[in-house]
Amino acid sequence: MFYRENGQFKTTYRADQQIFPIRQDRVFMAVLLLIAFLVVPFLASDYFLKAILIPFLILSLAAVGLNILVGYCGQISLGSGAFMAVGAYAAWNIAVRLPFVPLVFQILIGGFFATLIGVLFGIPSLRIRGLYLAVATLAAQFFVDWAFLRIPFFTNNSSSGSVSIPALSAFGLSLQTASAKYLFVLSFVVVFALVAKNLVRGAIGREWMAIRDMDVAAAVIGIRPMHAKLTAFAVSSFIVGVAGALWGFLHLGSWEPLAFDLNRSFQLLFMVIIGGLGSIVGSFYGAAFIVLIPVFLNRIPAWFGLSIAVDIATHIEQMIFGALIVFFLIAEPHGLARLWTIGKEKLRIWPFPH
Amino acid sequence: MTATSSPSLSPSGAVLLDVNGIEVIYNHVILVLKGVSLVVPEGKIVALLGANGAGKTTTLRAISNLLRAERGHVTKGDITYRGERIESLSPADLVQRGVVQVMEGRHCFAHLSIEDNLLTGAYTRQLSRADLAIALERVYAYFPRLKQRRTSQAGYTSGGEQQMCAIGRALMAQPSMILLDEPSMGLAPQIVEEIFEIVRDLNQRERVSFLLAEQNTNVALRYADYGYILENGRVMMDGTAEDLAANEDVKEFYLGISSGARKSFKDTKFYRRRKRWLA
Amino acid sequence: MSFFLETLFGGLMSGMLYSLIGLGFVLIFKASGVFNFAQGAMVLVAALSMARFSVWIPHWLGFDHLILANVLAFIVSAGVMWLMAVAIERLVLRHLVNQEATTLLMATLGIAYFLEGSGQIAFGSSVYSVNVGMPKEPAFILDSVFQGGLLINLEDLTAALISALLVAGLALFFQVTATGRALRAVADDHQAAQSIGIPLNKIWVIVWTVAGLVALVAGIIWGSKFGVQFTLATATLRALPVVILGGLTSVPGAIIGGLLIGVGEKLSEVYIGPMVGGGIEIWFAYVLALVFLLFRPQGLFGEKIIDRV
Amino acid sequence: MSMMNEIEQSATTRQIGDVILELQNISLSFGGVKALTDISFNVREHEIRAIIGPNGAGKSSMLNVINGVYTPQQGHVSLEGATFSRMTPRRAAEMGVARTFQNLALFKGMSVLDNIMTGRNLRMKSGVFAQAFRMGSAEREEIAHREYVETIIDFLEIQAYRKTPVGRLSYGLQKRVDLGRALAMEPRLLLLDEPMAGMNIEEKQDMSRFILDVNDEFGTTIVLIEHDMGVVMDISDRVVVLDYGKKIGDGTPDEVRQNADVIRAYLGVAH
Amino acid sequence: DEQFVPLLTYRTGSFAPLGIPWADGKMDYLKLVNARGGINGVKIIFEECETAYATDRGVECYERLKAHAPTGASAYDPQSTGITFAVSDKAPGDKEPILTVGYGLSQSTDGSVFPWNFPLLGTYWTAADIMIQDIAKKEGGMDKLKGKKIALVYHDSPYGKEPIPLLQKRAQLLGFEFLPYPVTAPGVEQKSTWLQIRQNKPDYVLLWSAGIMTPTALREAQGVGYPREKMYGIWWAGSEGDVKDLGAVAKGYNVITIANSVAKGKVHDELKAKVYDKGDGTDTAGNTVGTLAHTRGMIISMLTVEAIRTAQEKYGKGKSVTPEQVRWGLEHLDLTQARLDEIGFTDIMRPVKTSCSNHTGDDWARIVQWDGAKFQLVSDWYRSDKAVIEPLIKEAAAKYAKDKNVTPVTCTD
Ligand SMILES: Nc1ncnc2c1ncn2[C@@H]1O[C@H](COP(=O)(O)OP(=O)(O)OP(=O)(O)O)[C@@H](O)[C@H]1O
Ligand SMILES: Nc1ncnc2c1ncn2[C@@H]1O[C@H](COP(=O)(O)OP(=O)(O)OP(=O)(O)O)[C@@H](O)[C@H]1O
Ligand SMILES: [Mg+2]
Ligand SMILES: [Mg+2]
Repeated sequence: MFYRENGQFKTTYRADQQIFPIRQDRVFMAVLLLIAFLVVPFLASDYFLKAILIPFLILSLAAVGLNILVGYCGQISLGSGAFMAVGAYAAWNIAVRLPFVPLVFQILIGGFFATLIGVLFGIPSLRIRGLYLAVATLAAQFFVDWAFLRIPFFTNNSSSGSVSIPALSAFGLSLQTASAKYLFVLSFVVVFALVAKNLVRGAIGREWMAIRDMDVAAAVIGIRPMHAKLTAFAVSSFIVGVAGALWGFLHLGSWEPLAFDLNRSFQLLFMVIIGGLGSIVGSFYGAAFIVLIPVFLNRIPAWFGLSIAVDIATHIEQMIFGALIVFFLIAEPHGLARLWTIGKEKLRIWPFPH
Repeated sequence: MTATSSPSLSPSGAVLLDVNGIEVIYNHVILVLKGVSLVVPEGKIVALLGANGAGKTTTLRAISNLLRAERGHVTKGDITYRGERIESLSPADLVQRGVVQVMEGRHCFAHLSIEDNLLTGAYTRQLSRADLAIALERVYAYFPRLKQRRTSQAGYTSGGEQQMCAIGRALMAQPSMILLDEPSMGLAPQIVEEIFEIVRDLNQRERVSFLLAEQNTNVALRYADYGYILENGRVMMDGTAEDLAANEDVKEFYLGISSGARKSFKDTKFYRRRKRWLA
Repeated sequence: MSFFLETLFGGLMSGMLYSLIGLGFVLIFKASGVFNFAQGAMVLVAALSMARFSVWIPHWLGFDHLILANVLAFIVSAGVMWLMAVAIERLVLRHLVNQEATTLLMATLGIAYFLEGSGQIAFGSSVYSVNVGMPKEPAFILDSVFQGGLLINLEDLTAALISALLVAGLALFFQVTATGRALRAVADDHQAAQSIGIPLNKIWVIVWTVAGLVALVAGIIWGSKFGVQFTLATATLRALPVVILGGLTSVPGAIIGGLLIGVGEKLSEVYIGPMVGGGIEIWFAYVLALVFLLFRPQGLFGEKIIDRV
Repeated sequence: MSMMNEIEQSATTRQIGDVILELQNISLSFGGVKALTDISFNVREHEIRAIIGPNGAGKSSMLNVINGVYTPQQGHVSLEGATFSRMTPRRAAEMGVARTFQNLALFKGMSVLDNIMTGRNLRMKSGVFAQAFRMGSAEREEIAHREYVETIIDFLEIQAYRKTPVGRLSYGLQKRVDLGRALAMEPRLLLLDEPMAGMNIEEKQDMSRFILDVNDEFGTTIVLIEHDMGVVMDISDRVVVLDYGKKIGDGTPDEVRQNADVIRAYLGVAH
Repeated sequence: DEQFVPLLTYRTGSFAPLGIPWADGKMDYLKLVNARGGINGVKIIFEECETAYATDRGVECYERLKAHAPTGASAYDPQSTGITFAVSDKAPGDKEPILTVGYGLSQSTDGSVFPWNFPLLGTYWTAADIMIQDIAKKEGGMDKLKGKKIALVYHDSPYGKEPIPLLQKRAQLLGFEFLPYPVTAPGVEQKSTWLQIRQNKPDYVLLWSAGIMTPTALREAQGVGYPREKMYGIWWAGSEGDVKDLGAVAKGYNVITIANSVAKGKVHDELKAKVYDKGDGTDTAGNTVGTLAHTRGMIISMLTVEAIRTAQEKYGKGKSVTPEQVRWGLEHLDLTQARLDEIGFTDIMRPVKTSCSNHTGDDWARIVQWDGAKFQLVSDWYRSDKAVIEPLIKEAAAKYAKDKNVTPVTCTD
């Protein structure tokens, strides 16, 4: 009833190709961004910003990056933790060795190195496919973990292999407060999400999807598998690397390779699958699901005044989390983003059943 | 046996399958069948005709219960087979009762050899080794081409070979009712004729009933007893095969015959807008 | 020389254990096209159940007999695995027929979380021991040939033998029986399998139960070596390079893959490790698998990936 | 829109030109299976060339050889004067060869529109950076190609499904999208593998008309595999007949129809 | 008034067997203090947050508990080296003391560079140094170590790598050969490590493990016939839970304990009487009280409580104190033998006194040995050799200060 596109005719292809062709969506998005930039930093508590919003945003960004590779190009990767690590450690090395480089560039350079490694480990994808590739990308994960732990150069000879970053500032402003960090992260996420969206709805995005869906047919219409796959690896690992640098610099402050271990890779993969493969906004839903649900479940007993032992609570939380994953997959195998779309389709015809 | 409540004149004979006013929705939002009713009498061949996207495949899936795997649901109406409601049975239960569907688009087991594909067809029958061999020979007799390619992985065989494999596999189950979805697709002309001969043969000798969705209206109406024409998720017309074949509209749109003579494909006009009766 | 042989032998033994876990993956993948991430959790639950029931049952029934306790615990645990298979089919797989591989993979992940949580609630999260009377003390053979003898770990040897038997049995099952063929059909195309009357429900319960039993055996062997604890669930990572090297669809591949990986990683750790600071065996295993895949993208014995248009 | 109007108004004056595609002694086998044995034939510019033959005769394999999906063990393909012993799909596409597939080979996760748009990719030039920031040039290019694709959508009468993921379409509709994608490439040589399978007569008539029109208007050369003899005999200029990987006939429809080998192997009864 | 103590714990995941009694100990002592009437009447409230030993969850817990009423979180014991690294960076900004009893960054002993970190009672360098001292004693003197081989089998993480600089230095000073063997987490695969040990035959093996890695190491040692008497485990690798299922397999295994956690003191009786008998005990099964890990948990809580008490003495008795004030308390901690006797820790630990420049205080430790059924005390108290450790601390702290742009505070002590 309220969510109708009645009367919204598209008279140009430009209008039809907008990211949000429906007016209500556009308005909603604009309001959301205004709130995110202007209201949240002032109203949200430090805890909410630091422990929930910042990690959520950074992991969303990483999920966007991974979604380009997995969701759009169909190359399953379990090495994204490694690419995050490369981004973080590379940015850290720049920060420590070339301290005059501005923070934004440190982070982007982190992304650049992640791209190099991403493309290197992407080369086997030209031959290896599907789950075989997924497991093969674990080679990247374990190798990178090992390298940062074992090769002293990368950690500037820190005896324990862990590193921590110097005081942050950007554009001459100090980035110490939670809201400053949040705004910094948010800007990155918005820009990269937009870039990602533009890419996937353009020619290169269609190339990726074509390779994903039917590579032989794609080759026949002139798409080069090598070009498509490697650009996907490059763009994806760039974004993932940037997210890694943000994770290290703005969320953790100091870290060890364990912060980017295999669990991180799995976590990111779950985000994109639960959120919706091949959907940018799905990456955000997925990140929200994986980051927020555990925190939320964790709180429930307290809200009801129950005192459950933390271990039992954690195990119950695990069970519920597992059950929710299955539940949402059964409700919609293509992820939360698709569920949302179907919801909107229903809303559009509401109150009529069909 | 329950009386059929089919709205239009129904084919004669004991009712084997009765589809009554079914509505099908995919993904909870896409309404595809808007009240389809049809009847297949015991031992008859019924053809389901209609343009692309009319809902033929969906109807067959609804009957064989393969719909759920496509995230579709029958929301209204009922389906009975030999008087028993079958909407909630699993596809395997239906095969046990003798209803087998040959799916559109081949769907062979790509990694299995042709012979293994055929053998899985007999899964429900639990035959002895010797009986299996006999059943296999029967199919090979129908499709000699399959025998030549028996050890090849089905995924590498040609389109037509896969089509034969899919049909042969269904025959291995020795069904009493076969739902055939576009059996002629991709087959060479003489094989098409052979397939329909097989259909007639099974129908006459073993009293197997058929519901076949077919685009090759010409052949379909030659072999079928009765036909339904589906349009946009509704049955628009039904009647005996002879009646349909004689109908002017059917002739024009489905048989390509205008004013009595078959038109050359070279001379046909380009139909910008489809003219539809009853729509 | 004797050291080389010991390393080689140690690698072979570890490899057999990897095969055993890898086998669980292969079974389920081959029979339903599902890459089962919950295999590790299944090993954990099976081992926990075995460890706990072998203590609880004698306690409840008031007897004290190691073998009897283990036999009863094994039966009960097998029952637990069967129940689990039924529940997974009812609650999960049934509703996900004909979905894409990634969706199914994700669902098994949900299952893994659920099993890990519920298993630890039911059985606790401390370290438990499984004592099935495996020999623990090292044995030294060929004293006369090598100075100090050649170290053989009898526990490993026993484990390896059990794995080999299990694998051989399952390989045979897939090759010769009609059910084996049906399982492969299901993996290829759920819908087509349904259309010819293969009852997916039954098939899945069978397969998951068998995979559960394999997990139980793996759990017992690993558990009796290292103790049973949450970590078992993650130990399966070791088995991944094994299955991709051997081929996701090949039962014998799991063995060969296991042996290659086991030997490869031990030799690399012992001979290359010290040069680069050690700790390389896990990535070496994956890199080894990767190198093999570059030559055979479907693994050594896997089915060729069909792409014809 | 404009394209279609022009097609309808175009006069049917076709000039069959020189040989554009020449296949010389092509042999192809898979393990023990001989899919093609020493096959030679040619295709002339502007011509509609049909390939017929029983199932498994090697027709689809022939198309796969022409556009480089399969590499024959023996023989050469000459396309527009250049001779290749090894063609690649990419090169074929660049030289203006497009094709449709017998078993659906659409990009299942993409919408109808995007599927057809991929056919334009080879012609889209803007770089990754321009696309990332949706710069003016990239945007204009996208719109220009979109316009072209819309004309195809209009013609194929799939406007209503424009934004539907192709996986949800019925089989027949999917085949149309497949054709649309090939057409979007504006090919000089169009290879069609059973484009009319799964269509009813009316739809086949539309399709035939369309093939003829494309052929007339743009001079597109067409190689067509089809089992419907009515169509083949009516619209093709010359026909090659394959059987068990061997060529058993080549000539005009009338010649082929009379050929005893062809009747025995394929037609069964004279059509 | 109330005083809030945050509890970062892990009762799930790979390290749960260690984390559970540890967490129980921490809670039990706080309950005991409340049963005694609080800290000068100030009740302790506490909340557990499960980290599962994961850094990001730990950081979330840290942030969540930080703002707790009435005065914020008194002091954190992150229970994990990784979380310690992550929160150490945030602590100065948030003004939160970080308590790392027997772990954390070894150089954070230097309070001038790490004003907010308190590796009380000892660090991994302490532990490694004392192990070497005990070995030397067995061999008959430091000079006897020349030409010996000492191996370190360690969890391949910052935790496991922490003792390496000290061992390298010791090796250089004493002339023994140092052989490091990393084991990839979680540590169930150690075959190649122990094969190498069998080949290289080190005279002693130091074990820096945790969780399942410890029993695995002991079993593998048995598998290659390496004598357990020659093995020394770090304190986290030596709770009863690690070895009780092994029984005789682990017989002879030495473990360093940061306090004499084998001993039971008055505090245990009091805990039983005032907490467990009232049905308020945390360990419901009741079988870990008195074990190494549980006692260590109690010690950690006790130190927190004593720091709060010290702070109250300066900032107002009977009132809750802020984390910043707790930090002052931690820096001016002076646990005399009399005080230890009073609170029931006689024999469990030795007096400890901290200062601005020394945040560890006095690092006493002893060696215990598993006799197949329980741990037996086998050595007297040792403490680390300042001459060896202090330059290391200074050097590492200075590097940290330089890297992080920290201006060290000037300590007047
Ligand atoms: N899985 C699905 N999800 C959503 N919509 C679907 C699905 N399958 C089919 N449809 C829609 O249902 C309608 C009917 O499709 P159906 O496959 O039944 O047609 P059909 O008559 O068999 O056509 P054809 O001759 O092309 O095979 C089509 O509009 C199609 O888009
Ligand atoms: N990639 C391949 N691997 C193995 N065999 C193949 C392969 N491609 C084709 N074949 C075999 O080559 C033969 C010719 O196949 P092709 O697909 O060209 O036949 P076709 O003439 O198109 O038949 P149809 O009319 O049934 O589509 C068949 O027997 C097929 O099994
Ligand atoms: Mg259909
Ligand atoms: Mg073909």
